[in-house]
Amino acid sequence: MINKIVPSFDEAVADVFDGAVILVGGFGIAGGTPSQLVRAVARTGAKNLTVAGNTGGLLPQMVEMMIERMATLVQYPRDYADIGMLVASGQVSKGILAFPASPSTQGKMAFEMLLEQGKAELELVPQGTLAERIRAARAGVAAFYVPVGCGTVVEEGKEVREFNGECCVLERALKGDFSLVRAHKADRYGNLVYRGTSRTFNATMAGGSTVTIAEVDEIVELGELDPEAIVTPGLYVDRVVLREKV
Amino acid sequence: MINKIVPSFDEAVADVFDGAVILVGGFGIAGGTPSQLVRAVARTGAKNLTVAGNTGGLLPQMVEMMIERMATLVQYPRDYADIGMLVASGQVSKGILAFPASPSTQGKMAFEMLLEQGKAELELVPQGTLAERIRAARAGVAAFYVPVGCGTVVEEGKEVREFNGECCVLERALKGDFSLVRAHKADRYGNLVYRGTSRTFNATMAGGSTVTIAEVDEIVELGELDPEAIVTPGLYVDRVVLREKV
Amino acid sequence: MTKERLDEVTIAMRAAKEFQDGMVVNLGMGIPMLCNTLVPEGREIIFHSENGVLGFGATIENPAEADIDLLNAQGQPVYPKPGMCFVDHAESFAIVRGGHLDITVLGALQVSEKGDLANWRMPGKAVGSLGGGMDLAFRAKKVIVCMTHTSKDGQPKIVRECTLPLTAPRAVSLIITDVAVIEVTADGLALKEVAPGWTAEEVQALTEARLLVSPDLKEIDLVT
Amino acid sequence: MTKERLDEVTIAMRAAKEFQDGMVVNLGMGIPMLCNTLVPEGREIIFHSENGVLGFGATIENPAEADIDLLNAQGQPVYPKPGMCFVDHAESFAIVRGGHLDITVLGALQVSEKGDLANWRMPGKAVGSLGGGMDLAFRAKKVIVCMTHTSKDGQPKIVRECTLPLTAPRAVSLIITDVAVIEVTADGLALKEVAPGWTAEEVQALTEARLLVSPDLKEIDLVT
Repeated sequence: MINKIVPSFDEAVADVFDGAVILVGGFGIAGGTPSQLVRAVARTGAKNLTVAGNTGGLLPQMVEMMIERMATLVQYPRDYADIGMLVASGQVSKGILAFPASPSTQGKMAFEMLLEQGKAELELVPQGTLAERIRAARAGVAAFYVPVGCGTVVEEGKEVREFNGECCVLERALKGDFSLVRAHKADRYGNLVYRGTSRTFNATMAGGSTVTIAEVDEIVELGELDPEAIVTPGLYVDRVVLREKV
Repeated sequence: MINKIVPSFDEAVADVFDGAVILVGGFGIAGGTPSQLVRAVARTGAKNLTVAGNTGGLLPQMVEMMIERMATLVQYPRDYADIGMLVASGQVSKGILAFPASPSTQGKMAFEMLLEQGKAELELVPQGTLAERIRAARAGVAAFYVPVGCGTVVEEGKEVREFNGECCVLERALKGDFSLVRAHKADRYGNLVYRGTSRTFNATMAGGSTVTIAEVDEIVELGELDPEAIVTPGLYVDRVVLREKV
Repeated sequence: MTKERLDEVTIAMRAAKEFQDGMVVNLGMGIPMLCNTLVPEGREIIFHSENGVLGFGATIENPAEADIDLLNAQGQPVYPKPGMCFVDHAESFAIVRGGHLDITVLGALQVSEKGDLANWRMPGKAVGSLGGGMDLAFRAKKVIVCMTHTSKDGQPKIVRECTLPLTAPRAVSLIITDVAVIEVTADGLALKEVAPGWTAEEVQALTEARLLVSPDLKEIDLVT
Repeated sequence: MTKERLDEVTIAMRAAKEFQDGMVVNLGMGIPMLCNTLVPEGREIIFHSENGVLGFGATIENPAEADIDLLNAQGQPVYPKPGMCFVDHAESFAIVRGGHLDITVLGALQVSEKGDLANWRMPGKAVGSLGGGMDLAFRAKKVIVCMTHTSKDGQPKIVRECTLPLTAPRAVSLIITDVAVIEVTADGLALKEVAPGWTAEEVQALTEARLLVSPDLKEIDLVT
C-alpha cells in the first residue's frame, strides 16, 4: 500500500545531509512558506547547505518586526520561518536566489548579511529563469536557451547564442536533493492541491528534487481530491507531513 | 469588455492562411479531438499547411471503419475529424508528428499515404519532445537539450552535446500560427477546463500559437469555473466556439 | 523656486491610462502597484502577478478581509474576482517569457536614452535583487517605467548611459515621472507631456539625456 | 515438433510480477497493456498513460460503461480509481523524461544483446511511428520488453545487433517472451527462466544473440 504520510517534521527531514541542495518553496510573503519543514531542517543541524528559492529570507528577529509592520495589512502565521532561519543557524553556504537582498536601503535580508560577511556564495538568478531551471530538472530537460539576461550580469560565464536573431542565454537545470513545499491538502498517494497564491514555487519545486517533502494543512482520504484539480501528482512527492493548527 | 466567444467555427478560423502552421490538439483517440475546428479549416480551403500533432490521422472513409471497429469498446463522436481530413482535402504539405503511420501492416494513416505518394514532408518527433517543443514556444524558451533521441534517427541533423556525462539533443521551440484545441468548459475570458484524458495535447497547445482557438462543450458565466481548477488561463486563448450537441 | 511635482497616485493614474480594454498587465513594486485600482472606467484589465495569479481584484485595506493565500507580489492582500485563476511559478513566468503580457509597469533607478533599464541594484548596495523584474523587462510587449524624475539626492535618473547594472537593454517604451511623460523612440527620447506648470526646458534641466520636444507637447492628461 | 509457447496473458502476467508495491508504471501497446489487470495481489501500482492520466483502473469491456474522456493510450476505456489525476501532455512527458517512472513495459521488434531496442519501424514499412515509446525507452528507470521470441516468419528477434532503426540504445533491462525470461547484464544476455518444457538449448536455437545460461535457471514462475 502506498502511504507517503510521515508522522513528524523531524522524521520527514531526518536524512538531510551536510552539503545538500535544498529547494525551499514559497515566495517570501505571508502565505505558502514551508515554515515547519524549515524549522525541522534547522533542528537537523545539517551544514554547508545550498538553498534555492525566491528570497534571501529574514532572520528570526526580523520576522518579528515584519509581522508587526504587516499587521495592518495581513496576519502572518505565527510560526513563519524561511531561508533566513537556516542562515541564522549557520547552515547555509550558498544561495541560488532571485531576491537575495532587501529592495530598500533600510533593513537587510538574512542572506544579504551573510554575503556581506563573506560567508556565502550567491548565484543570482532571474525569478522566471529560477522557476524554469527547477521545472527543467523535474522534466528531464538538461539545459535551455532563454532571452532573459542577455547583455546583463546574468550572461556572465554562460554561453550566449542567437536563435531567430534573438540573443539567448544557456541555463542549466537545477535539481535539488530535497524540495520543501507547502501545500493545502494531500492524500496518501502524495497528490497535492494548493490554495491561491500559495501555489507559486511550491508546485514548481515538487518533483524537482530527489526527495520532495510536503507540509500540508489537511490530509484527506484517497479519492476526495478532484482528479481534474490535483496540481501535483503524487509521484512527485515522497513524504507528506500534517501541520498542527497554529 | 473581454469576450472571446465567437459565434461560429467558420468565423473562428476565417484567417487561416496558405502556408500556416497549425497545431492540432487531441491524441488521436475517441475523446479530445477538435473535430469541428478541423472541419472548419477544411472548409477554408487554405493550402500548403504544416500540421503538428500526435498522429497522421484518418481519412474520412477510414474514420467510418474505425468507429465501427471500436464500437464494442467506446463510441466515437459522430462528427470525429482529425488531421486526416485536412490531408484528404489536399491541404497538407508537411507534418510534424509523433505517430504518422499505423503501427500495423494493415491499414494506413492519412499522412502516411500522402508521404508515400511523395506529396508531403515529415518531421518525425518523439511524442514527449513534441509536447515539450510546443510548451517551449508557449513559455518563451528558444531551444532545449534532452537526452531522448541520442544515437537514433532523431539526432540526425541536430546538435548533440553532453550534459553531466549524458548525451543530449538540441530541440527547438515549435510555435504555431494557430492552435486548434478541444476543451470542456470555457468562460468569456477564455479560461478553459478539460475532461479527463481529453486534456492531453489540447492544454499543451493552448498558448503555443499566435492564435489559439478552443472548441468547447459548454460556455459558463465568468466566476463559475473554480480558480484552482482552471487548466488554461484565458490569456492563452483568443477565440472560443461552442459545439452543438451531436 | 521649487515647482510642484505629481504625487505617486497621479503618476500611476497616467500609467493606467495606457491600459487598453482586455490587456494583460503586470505591476511592479511601489508606484506601479497603485495602478491596480486606477484603470479607466469601462476597460477590463487582467492583472498578472509573479506569484501565480491572474485576474485578481483591488488591494485590500482591512486586514480582517485579507486571505493569506491571496496576495500580490508585494505581499499585499487582494480581492478575488470572477474569472481569476492560479498557476504555479513556472507557468507564471511562461506567461511572462512567452510574451503573453501586454504591459508591465516597473519602477526604475535609471533609464537611458536608448531605453536601457536599470532597477535592480541600488547605488551603494553590494547586492541587488533581480526578482521577476528582469524577466518582465525583457519580455513584456510594452514596458512602462513609473518613477520620480530625479533621485532623492537630486541626480537625474534619465541618463545618456546607465551607470548602474542593467536590468534589460533597450526595454523601455514609455517613462512616466513626477514631471513628465517621455516616449522612447528610434530617434531618442520624445518629451510628450509635462506636469502642470512645467516647461520643456525645466524638464530638460532635470534630465541628463537630451529630450526631443514633441511638436504636440501638452500638459499631462489624465482624462482622455 | 512444435513446443507450446506461452500465451500473451501469461507473458503479461510474468511482466506484472516485476511491479513492486508503490511503483509508477507505463504500459505500451499490445501485450504490455494486458499487465493492467494482472498486478500481483497486495501491491498498489500507479499506472501512467501518455495521454495524461495517472492511477487509472482496469480496462472496461462494456461500451455502455465507457467514458470517451477516460481512455488509455491505446484508446481503450478504463475505470476511474480513487487517487487518479490528470495532467497535460507536456507534464505527462515531464514525468517520463524526468525519470519519474519506475517501469515501462514495451513491445519490441528487435532487442540486441546490449539491450538496444528497436520497436518503431516495421521491416518493409517506409514510415514508422515513434509515438511515446522513445521517450519511455530512454527515460524509465527500468525497461521491460514483452514480445514473441521470434517474428511471424520465424526470425529471431533477440539479436547481436539490431538491423531495424533503434528506438533507444542500451535501454532494455529485462526481456520476457513466449519462451523465456532474459536479463540484460553487463556481461551479456542472461537466460533466467524458460517456458514449461523448454530447455536452454531450445531457447538459444531461436535466439541470434548468445545467451549466458544462468546457474539458477528455472521454469517461468508466475507465483512468487
